[in-house]
Amino acid sequence: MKLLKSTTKNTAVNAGDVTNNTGNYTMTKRVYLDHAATTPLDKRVLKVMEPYFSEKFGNAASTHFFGEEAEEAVEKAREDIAKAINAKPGEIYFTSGGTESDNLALAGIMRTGKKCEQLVTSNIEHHAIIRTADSLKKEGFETKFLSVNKKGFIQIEDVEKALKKKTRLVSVMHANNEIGTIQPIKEIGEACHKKETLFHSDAVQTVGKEKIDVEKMNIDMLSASAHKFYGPKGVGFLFKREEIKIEPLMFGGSHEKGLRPSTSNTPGIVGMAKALKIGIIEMDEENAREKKMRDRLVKESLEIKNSWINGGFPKIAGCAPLGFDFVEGQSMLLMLSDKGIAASTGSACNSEGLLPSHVLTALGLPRVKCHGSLRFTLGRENTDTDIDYVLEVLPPIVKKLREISPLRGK
Amino acid sequence: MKLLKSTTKNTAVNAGDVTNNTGNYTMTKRVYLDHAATTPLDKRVLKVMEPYFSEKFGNAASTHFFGEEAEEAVEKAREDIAKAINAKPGEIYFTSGGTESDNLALAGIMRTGKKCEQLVTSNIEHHAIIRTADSLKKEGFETKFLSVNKKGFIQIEDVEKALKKKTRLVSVMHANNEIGTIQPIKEIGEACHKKETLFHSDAVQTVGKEKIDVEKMNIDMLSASAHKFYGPKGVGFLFKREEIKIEPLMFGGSHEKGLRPSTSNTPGIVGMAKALKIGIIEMDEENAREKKMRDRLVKESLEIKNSWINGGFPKIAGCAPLGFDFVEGQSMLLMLSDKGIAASTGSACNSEGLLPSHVLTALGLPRVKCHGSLRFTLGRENTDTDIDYVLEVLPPIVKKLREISPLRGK
Amino acid sequence: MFSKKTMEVFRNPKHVGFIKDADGIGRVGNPSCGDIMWVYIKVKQKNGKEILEDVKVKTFGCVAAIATASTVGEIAIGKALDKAIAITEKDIAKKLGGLPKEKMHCSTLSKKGLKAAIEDYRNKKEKAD
Amino acid sequence: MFSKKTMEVFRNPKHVGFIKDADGIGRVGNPSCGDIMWVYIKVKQKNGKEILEDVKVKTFGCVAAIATASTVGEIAIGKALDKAIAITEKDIAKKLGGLPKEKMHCSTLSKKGLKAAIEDYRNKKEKAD
Ligand SMILES: Cc1ncc(COP(=O)(O)O)c(C=O)c1O
Ligand SMILES: Cc1ncc(COP(=O)(O)O)c(C=O)c1O
Repeated sequence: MKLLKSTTKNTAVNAGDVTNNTGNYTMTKRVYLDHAATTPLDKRVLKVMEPYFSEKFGNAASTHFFGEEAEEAVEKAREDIAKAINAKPGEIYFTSGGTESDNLALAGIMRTGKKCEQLVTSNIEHHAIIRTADSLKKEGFETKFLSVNKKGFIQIEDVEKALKKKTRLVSVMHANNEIGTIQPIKEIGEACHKKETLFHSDAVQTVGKEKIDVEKMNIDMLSASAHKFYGPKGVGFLFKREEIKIEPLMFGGSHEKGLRPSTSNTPGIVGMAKALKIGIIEMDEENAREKKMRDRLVKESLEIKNSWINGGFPKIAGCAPLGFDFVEGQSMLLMLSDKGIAASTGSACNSEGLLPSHVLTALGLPRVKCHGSLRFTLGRENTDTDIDYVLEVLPPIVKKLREISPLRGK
Repeated sequence: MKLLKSTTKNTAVNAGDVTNNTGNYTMTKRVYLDHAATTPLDKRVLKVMEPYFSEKFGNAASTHFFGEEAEEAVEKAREDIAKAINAKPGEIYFTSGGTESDNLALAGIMRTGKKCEQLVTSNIEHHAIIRTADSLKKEGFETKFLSVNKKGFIQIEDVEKALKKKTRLVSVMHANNEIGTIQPIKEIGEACHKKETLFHSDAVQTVGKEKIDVEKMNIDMLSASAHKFYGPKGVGFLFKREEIKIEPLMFGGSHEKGLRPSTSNTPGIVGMAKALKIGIIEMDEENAREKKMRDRLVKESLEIKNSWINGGFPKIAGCAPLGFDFVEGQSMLLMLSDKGIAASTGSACNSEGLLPSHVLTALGLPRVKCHGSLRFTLGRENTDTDIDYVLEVLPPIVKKLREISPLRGK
Repeated sequence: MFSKKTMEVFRNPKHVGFIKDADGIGRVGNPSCGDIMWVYIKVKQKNGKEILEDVKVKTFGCVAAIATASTVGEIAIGKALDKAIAITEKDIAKKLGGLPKEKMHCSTLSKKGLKAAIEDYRNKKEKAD
Repeated sequence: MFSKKTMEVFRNPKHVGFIKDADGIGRVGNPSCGDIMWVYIKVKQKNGKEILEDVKVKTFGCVAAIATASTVGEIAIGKALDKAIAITEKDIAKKLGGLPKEKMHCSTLSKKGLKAAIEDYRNKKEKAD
């Protein structure tokens, strides 16, 4: 989002740099705490991508050695990704990201069925699900949005109640991008399968960060996006069980068995597989590290009066969705940004002025409180020093904004 | 396309290497002549992409400096691309490639209209157009496929005749990927505009290689794919005039004004803009160079008896679509591949066994001749030495295959 | 999105806050929309005219809200009430080097707040008279 | 897509070509489908049995066509006609380490070609008898 028509450029990323010169236009410190929006590409990932840019650059569909080495790389990535989530290679379809995977899953399934059939999802899904559902409704399908409780969790009973004969697909996200709550996916999947209903999960926030086993978790389809787990932007995948038939969103060549035509993005795909591999290897240790930092950030931030945390636990490790009364999120964001701290308010993916986030309103949070939300999401580069810094910078910002806020006497 | 379950790896690209050791499994020479399928990423392009992988990696939609610098880069790329084709920045939409741009253009326009309306296109379009048209027909729209003449050109009179009141969109590719013929786009656009019909052109084979001016050429929508002009794979764009309303293919965030949601692929977009810039600067010189090499390749290849060139002129500079009687393309391809030469037969994007290419059959070529087609497409790394090498290797391959062919006495 | 000037004023808003013994207070906006402003004014007599001696604005709001709040003060201070009441959202936006269309409502709110404060002052004065 | 063995045979097909004074010729396939094979055989008598002394196949076709053409020869040579006529597409594919499903028709064509050549030989012989 463009804030200024022209700004001083700051190119160095020095999250670990402890310099505290935080003048408005000359940040020397940059602390990135918006990992739910996107993550930096891991240098180890870039390294495995590099040969596929200008040397092994062939079209994986071509009949020659250039094509062959590209196809080998793509198929190896497919195997690695399948193994990582306990699926078969033939069940992994490469896409351009989480949004496309979500659209392909929902529209793909519904459009193979009859117009009277129903899609059940939740009211805290990402817009890639909610708006796709809305568009399917316009096409004539039925949709139902499950509510969550105050803590941000779907209740199994609600899923069971919603499951009708006409229900063709249930889609519930694994972890929410705004409040980090991890849904009881295994149980929801079980409930669906009891009624022979298909179950899709948007796992964009958890792939590479939480353990995923599509068998154990009763998942029939799953969406992922590489840039959320330190992989490249513009590539994702959809897992879809072999026996399920879906309609493509796009038509063209016979790539991805015709389900997703277009020349394979070999470097992107190779990078995504590597990023996932690294994510899984380092998962436990990294989650423990982030959780510790997150817990301290939450605890000490909540010492600011009239503050709260959005959504309950379990939450993804690095997620600290806070809220501060009497102040407005965008102003906090920008003041933090001036101090070199990147965070988010509402949903980072779609900031549309002061419309309150649909996720926060789904929790039953009053609108005025929604506006005061501030989400920090930690990641691999963050250190304790970063948290120290946030805890130093944040309280005066809240104080300053409260001083000019009419919602509070003083 | 995978030829072998396991092969010896050849990683060095030495197009300029003159070593002639061409043993089957130990290629020391690699000559890439399949640039219509995909191109290597230009090193200068990779260079401008690099900062956006792991440093300026923000989500362009985020409200902080990381997001801001990403958005600045994306918007700068949009301006550069718009300027390159004489459009406005607000008329450029980023996509995942040519296939998506084609789908978005065709389905996007048709779905805003009534089911009785018509899409007119040609029978030599890429599958991304033809199969999208077929799918729109299934949705209930009318489609009409214009024929080309023996040389591979659309006749203006045919366009004029086809234009009915119910015609909503005409889509004709700028240059064909198999035979390189450049269509009279300006005149086709003019005919459409006279009847107040929208005109889309799939310019995947020409953007960055031929001059494009959407104003002068009467183009309302245009598709492009970065990897065809030495840019990254997995990114493309659609030009769409401001005043035209289209339906999105996918739903989600409000990226690209809601027409193409999903976190922006900043490195890909930045790379595409740079690749286009380089393409335009070097166009005249490079085309002259490729044309010279191509003309020699064609001339000397046609000294092999019972051979021909597919499609007439004008053709894109590097395109040499040849044909040899009595032999089969895939066998030629693989023997060439063994000698380190990458070429293509039929359409590289969709090799489906021995189904003859729809483009070649559209020219009226008998099926058996279609099978004998061999397409060389030259590009930036090719040199005269490569052409020498092909001309040394190709005739014995054709001879060898003819010797075992029943279609010819001797 | 925002002009450099808007960001500057947001970073250092001079006329936000409140006035203890304000002569007039204008409360406008709706907190659930995130739009709310309280405008405080201090009036003095000068050459027989009522002049705005000071303006301070409290706002719960985004960048544009804070910037327009401070700017309405900047423009109004020193002006006669009749002149000040005629300040438009365009005057404020112009001073900020322009505002995005979707943020013009903040400018409108600042204008309305000032107007309400002046009216409040006049009402009080009438009653006192 | 193809096994290593298939590619090897494609690269060095031993039994493709033709036999000048063939005892039987089998012509099968349809050139417009890209599938065509001409199988030439040379028959000799050995211990009172008719044995395939040589087999050569001409083919216009893809990798699998060339590989199966050569392989049908490899399997058939030295076999008695009765045995040779019973060679199946599976035998050929097996020898090649498997063939992709969509390429099995090449194997079928080789088998059919050999059968046609043997029948041609037998027809000729009958007439000569
Ligand atoms: C003319 C034409 N249109 C569309 C495409 C599709 O482009 P992409 O594979 O990048 O989606 C291609 C190439 O594959 C092409 O040559
Ligand atoms: C839960 C969830 N689903 C889907 C998406 C969409 O992913 P992408 O932007 O890569 O298309 C996101 C993030 O933007 C997300 O957080």
